[in-house]
Amino acid sequence: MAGTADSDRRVGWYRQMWTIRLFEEKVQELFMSGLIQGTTHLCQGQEAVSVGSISAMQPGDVQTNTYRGHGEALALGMTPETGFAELMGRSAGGSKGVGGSMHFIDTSLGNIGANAIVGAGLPIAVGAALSFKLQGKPHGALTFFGDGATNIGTFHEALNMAAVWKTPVVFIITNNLYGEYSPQMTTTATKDLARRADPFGMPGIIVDGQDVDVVHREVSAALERAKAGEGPSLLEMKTYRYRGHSRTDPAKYRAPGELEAWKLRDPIDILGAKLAEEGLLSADAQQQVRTEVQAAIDAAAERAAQSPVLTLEETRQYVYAD
Amino acid sequence: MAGTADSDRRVGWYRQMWTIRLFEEKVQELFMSGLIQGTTHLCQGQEAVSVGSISAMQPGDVQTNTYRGHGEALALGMTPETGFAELMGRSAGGSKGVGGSMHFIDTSLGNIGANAIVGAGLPIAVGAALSFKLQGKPHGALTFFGDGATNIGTFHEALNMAAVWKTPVVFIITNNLYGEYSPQMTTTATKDLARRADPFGMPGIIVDGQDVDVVHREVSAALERAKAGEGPSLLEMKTYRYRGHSRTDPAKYRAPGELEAWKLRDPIDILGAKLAEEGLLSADAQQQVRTEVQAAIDAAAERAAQSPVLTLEETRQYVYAD
Amino acid sequence: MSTLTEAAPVATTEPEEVELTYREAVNAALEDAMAEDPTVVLMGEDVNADGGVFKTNIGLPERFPGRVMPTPICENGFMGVALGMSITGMRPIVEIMFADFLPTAGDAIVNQLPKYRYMSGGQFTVPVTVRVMSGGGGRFGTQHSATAESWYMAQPGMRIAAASSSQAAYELLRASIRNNDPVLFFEHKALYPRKGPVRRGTIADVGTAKVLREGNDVTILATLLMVERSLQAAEQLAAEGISAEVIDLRWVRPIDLPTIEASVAKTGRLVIAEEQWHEGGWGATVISELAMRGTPWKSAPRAVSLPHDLLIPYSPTLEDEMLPSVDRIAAAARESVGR
Amino acid sequence: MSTLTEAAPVATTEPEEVELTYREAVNAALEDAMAEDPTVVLMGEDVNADGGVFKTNIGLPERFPGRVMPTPICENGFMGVALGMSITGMRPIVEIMFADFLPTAGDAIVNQLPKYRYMSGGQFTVPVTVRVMSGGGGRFGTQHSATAESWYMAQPGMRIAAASSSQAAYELLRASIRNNDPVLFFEHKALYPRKGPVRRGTIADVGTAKVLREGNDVTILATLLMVERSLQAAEQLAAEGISAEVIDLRWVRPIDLPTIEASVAKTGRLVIAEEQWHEGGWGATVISELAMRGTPWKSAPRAVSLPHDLLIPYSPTLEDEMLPSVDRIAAAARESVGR
Ligand SMILES: Cc1ncc(C[n+]2csc(CCOP(=O)(O)OP(=O)(O)O)c2C)c(N)n1
Ligand SMILES: Cc1ncc(C[n+]2csc(CCOP(=O)(O)OP(=O)(O)O)c2C)c(N)n1
Ligand SMILES: [Mg+2]
Ligand SMILES: [Mg+2]
Repeated sequence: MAGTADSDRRVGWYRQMWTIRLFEEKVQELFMSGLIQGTTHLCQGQEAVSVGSISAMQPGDVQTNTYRGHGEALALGMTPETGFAELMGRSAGGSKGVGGSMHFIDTSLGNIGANAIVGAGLPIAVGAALSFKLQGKPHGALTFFGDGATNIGTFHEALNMAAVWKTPVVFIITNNLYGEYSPQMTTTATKDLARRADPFGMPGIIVDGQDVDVVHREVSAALERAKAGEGPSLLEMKTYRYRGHSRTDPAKYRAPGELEAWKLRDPIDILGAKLAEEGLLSADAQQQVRTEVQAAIDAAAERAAQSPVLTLEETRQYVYAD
Repeated sequence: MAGTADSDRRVGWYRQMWTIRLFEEKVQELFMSGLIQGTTHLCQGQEAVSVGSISAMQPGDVQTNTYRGHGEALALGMTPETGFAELMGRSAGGSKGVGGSMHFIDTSLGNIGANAIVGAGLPIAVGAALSFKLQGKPHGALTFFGDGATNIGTFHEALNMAAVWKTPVVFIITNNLYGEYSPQMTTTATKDLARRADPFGMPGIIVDGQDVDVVHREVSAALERAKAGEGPSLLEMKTYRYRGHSRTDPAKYRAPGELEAWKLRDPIDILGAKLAEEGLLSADAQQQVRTEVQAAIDAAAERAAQSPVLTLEETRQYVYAD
Repeated sequence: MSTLTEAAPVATTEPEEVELTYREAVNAALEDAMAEDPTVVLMGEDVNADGGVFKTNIGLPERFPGRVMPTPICENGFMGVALGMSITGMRPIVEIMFADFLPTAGDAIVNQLPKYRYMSGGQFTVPVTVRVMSGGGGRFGTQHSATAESWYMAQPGMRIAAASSSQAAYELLRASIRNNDPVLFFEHKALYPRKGPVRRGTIADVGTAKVLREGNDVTILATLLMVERSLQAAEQLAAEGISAEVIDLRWVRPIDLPTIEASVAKTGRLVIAEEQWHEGGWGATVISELAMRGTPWKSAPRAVSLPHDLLIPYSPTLEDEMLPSVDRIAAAARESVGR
Repeated sequence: MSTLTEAAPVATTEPEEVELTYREAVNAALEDAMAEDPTVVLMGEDVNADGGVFKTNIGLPERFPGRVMPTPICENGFMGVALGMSITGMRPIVEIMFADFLPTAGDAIVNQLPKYRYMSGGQFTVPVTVRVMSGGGGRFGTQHSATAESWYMAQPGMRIAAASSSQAAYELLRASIRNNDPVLFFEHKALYPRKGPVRRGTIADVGTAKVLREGNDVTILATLLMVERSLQAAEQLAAEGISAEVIDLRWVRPIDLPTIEASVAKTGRLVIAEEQWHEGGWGATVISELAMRGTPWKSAPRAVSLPHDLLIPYSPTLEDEMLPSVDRIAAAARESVGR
């Protein structure tokens, strides 16, 4: 049944959220040391959205996400080592090091796309969902994208197609209030983006993106509805990213105190407090989880750095299948 | 003041609507005789939308429309001769014969674009409106497009930008129930397209597109609001095209009786009945208008056929300004 | 979940010689591909109604219920949908009504279809075929008359085919659909009514050009409608004692340089006949590749293209002047042999 | 209503010699253009925040309040808006954050900007400048590393500039903004920190290439980052006694064939250095045009391009290998002179 998660799973989520948080912190560190180059878009603060949503998926379900997709990839089960190797451009990376930070992909885990083009992942997820429907497969698709992405044409096109064809897809807006340096209201004629579902006769639901239990419940329900043939939904996760947009962004555009206010509702803390209160994971045990995760992350980064780099000639096989 | 039109103007509309109707009929005839080639998208049945909307414009206002734009062009004051010459590829055409049926343009009349690409005219109108606002000019813009066009990304992008920037623009959907051969509901997740305004916090208004008085009143009001800085509106004109989508379309996809039912509410008849009842234009006088218009149309087509064709070399000046 | 379309063809088409219009040949290729492989679907604007806008899809909606799918007007969106279908077990064919609408789907064509497999380190196959109705001469005006065959030729990860005859349309479309990578497949609007023999069941090789007429004095290389015009020019030239070899390029990506080189090694002369501007097109690329290989020309290569810095007009007489004609092709060939 | 931007420049910039980074040169061109002409505005994603994503816009929002306008993320949409502004009295500059996003605005770029004047029979002028941040080497991966300078070169009705240095950035951007037709103006991300002299107030000619270093043995023709690498290669070659002439193409459309021809007439040899695949690019077009003019080569022309049928990888070492290097350019030049 949608929305009920047993205690063990929730303890698992707690660990996953720390894995994402500390993975991202490590990425930042490795950047500073030059082991990772280019750019990266970190998702600290948004862990409940990734973990709560992904945990609603069943075997065979798929999702697409974005350049800010480390959280979803890890929640789907990508190992930190695979992620670090990708970021270091090594062949042990999920995309063999040719993809990089913006393309954590693993089809065996249902991660069928991390896209560096804003809005491009939505129609692809609609297509996957349509394909399941046409083939009579019982699967569905999620697609993650930002508040800024709701202003680009593919958003509108994808929602319309999904609604017309009643494809089993759930649209998940990770509304972290900013598209790059632009506050939502300077670019977007809607405060509550869930409202953008209405013209398509589709449920548009505002979700507390800081509470993994709530996220899980809402995504599970929407995915069940979608698979039952009742059509797609648009879920707006209200959340916040702790870091700037990308590596080079000091995030000066934030209102004073805004970050601090959001940290008071940190998604890991919220779940941690509940688990402690419910007697499922004590404060000490939580500290222990964090320590273990940190050790695993550190070890993973070290192992990843040992992986070789492909030759350019070896990458040729990834260009064409035939 | 918005929405009140004096008697003389309304008699003028009656004549304009016949001009559009008979112009289009003549186009069909000239096609059959080979004097016009290629394709054309006729607008018989939609005359009230063109005339009622365009008559709401003030000097300096502009509009963009589509490949089905003969009605708007004529309502703006393009002479039938100019139109026929364009269709015959002659230099007396509004676009010198290089544009053709899909590109009736006359900047001196405020016709700043007839576009053959679905959805392309909307952002252009938003841009014109933004430009007026930035320059402190008191003008506004209309943009005409079809029901099918509300599914393409630029529709969404244009509405969002217009709403964010509060540009003086009015979006006019000529909802004739079909996009090419596809009935609206097979491609569109919304019956009342006016609803698509809602997420942008913009009025979405359903308008009887068969009644030129109603169209004029609603467009006038929307344009006044827009120019007063109160933001754009989305107007859905419920109407119908009597002919198939384009020259080659026999319109087999229509439900039996549908065309006939719409003809019972013919826009010219509706205005004619009112004018007769109000004692402004008797039935005889109406017949007289029709006869005069027909004669003018026939004469215009003959004169247009006398216009020379440019040389290819002469078209070079239209490619670059510098 | 494997992303390979694992469904092996469930049927094969019996070889059969028939006389078909180009339009019917496209239809036959679609029909045979759909009959052989249940994962093949056809999608696009109005593809199901009245045989589709160019009547290439007649009978398909009835024969394959649910597999001929009309889409809303949103080229970028439905191209992305096709991609999503292709990586989850299907083999979609997408119809683009006019080549000029390809840029509306620009992101899907440039950044998604050809790169999707690569970005994943080879995890996906993307068997999407994009059927594009292209070309001028229809008096459709400047936004509806492009061939567009070279617009995306620079992009690795995608292939591009262009069909010049009924047989070519059939076998190249079959090859495009079978191929496990994205293919842009170009049809020419003016060719739809042309009739020609078709060997049904044939599937073309990817990447091979075809010598349609042998000759010794000059090679004429063309695509789409220009192939027909080149063959007509070759007839004219033959009457004057000039022996022209006519090659149908067939694949704009990859370009079959060996076939072209072999011909030019024999004739020493090359005329490109292209319904596009010379800048940035396959014609320029072919000449450049030959030049870089040190081809010993008997006379400088020539190109018959759309006139420089002019756009395609609506006006029928002007449009006819704009497109490369049989006479212009013949004249270029004549010049190249010094007559 | 006239659609010409009638506002004559209200000020002119005093000629001044300064030392600027390429980034500062772009900034200076924007500043001077905006100061001289009140109809000039700058728009695009995040153009106003923190100097813009590549810090080219520092100080402009403060100096020109309301004229540096952030847009939502919708390239096709805001490109259309710019067009609408340009035909109603303004002169917009649109910023495209990565060249790879140009296809997202594909329709505006292919069917609107370059054709809008033409379709109306010359009633409009469309003075839109599109500033494009382009190029590889930043480890941005395969969807963020294109130069794209040749993608739209086939299209009459539009011009294309590419800046290789601070001076070029300044004077070409000024020329692009002044021009009354649409211009795609390419900046290279890797060049932003480079420093060089700039003569402020200069406005480049449209369509002229520039000989940056004279030489007699071989001509190297390049754009963007490849110009710098070609100059470095020329240094290497000089040490070996090979005299290379280096030309910065500057305009991909129109191509300055006379300047290139004059150089090749002298050297008899040509090396193209291009950060793009050879197919469909300006390099192929240049070689083809020269071949068609019967250029008497001393040795076959050569091109140093992105490797055939590979895509641009993230992996830093691989990306470095992918892009044409100084060594590869020098090697091609050496080969061309037979060493
Ligand atoms: C089509 C396109 N335009 C612009 C960009 C550059 N860009 C990358 S992320 C981004 C902001 C997206 O904001 P949002 O959708 O809110 O997602 P977030 O980054 O906050 O997760 C922009 C403009 C892009 N990648 N693709
Ligand atoms: C981007 C694009 N896609 C497809 C087409 C082909 N096409 C021309 S008109 C049309 C239908 C448009 O329907 P609608 O918006 O309802 O306008 P109507 O023709 O009914 O006036 C289509 C699909 C086009 N011109 N542009
Ligand atoms: Mg955001
Ligand atoms: Mg319609």
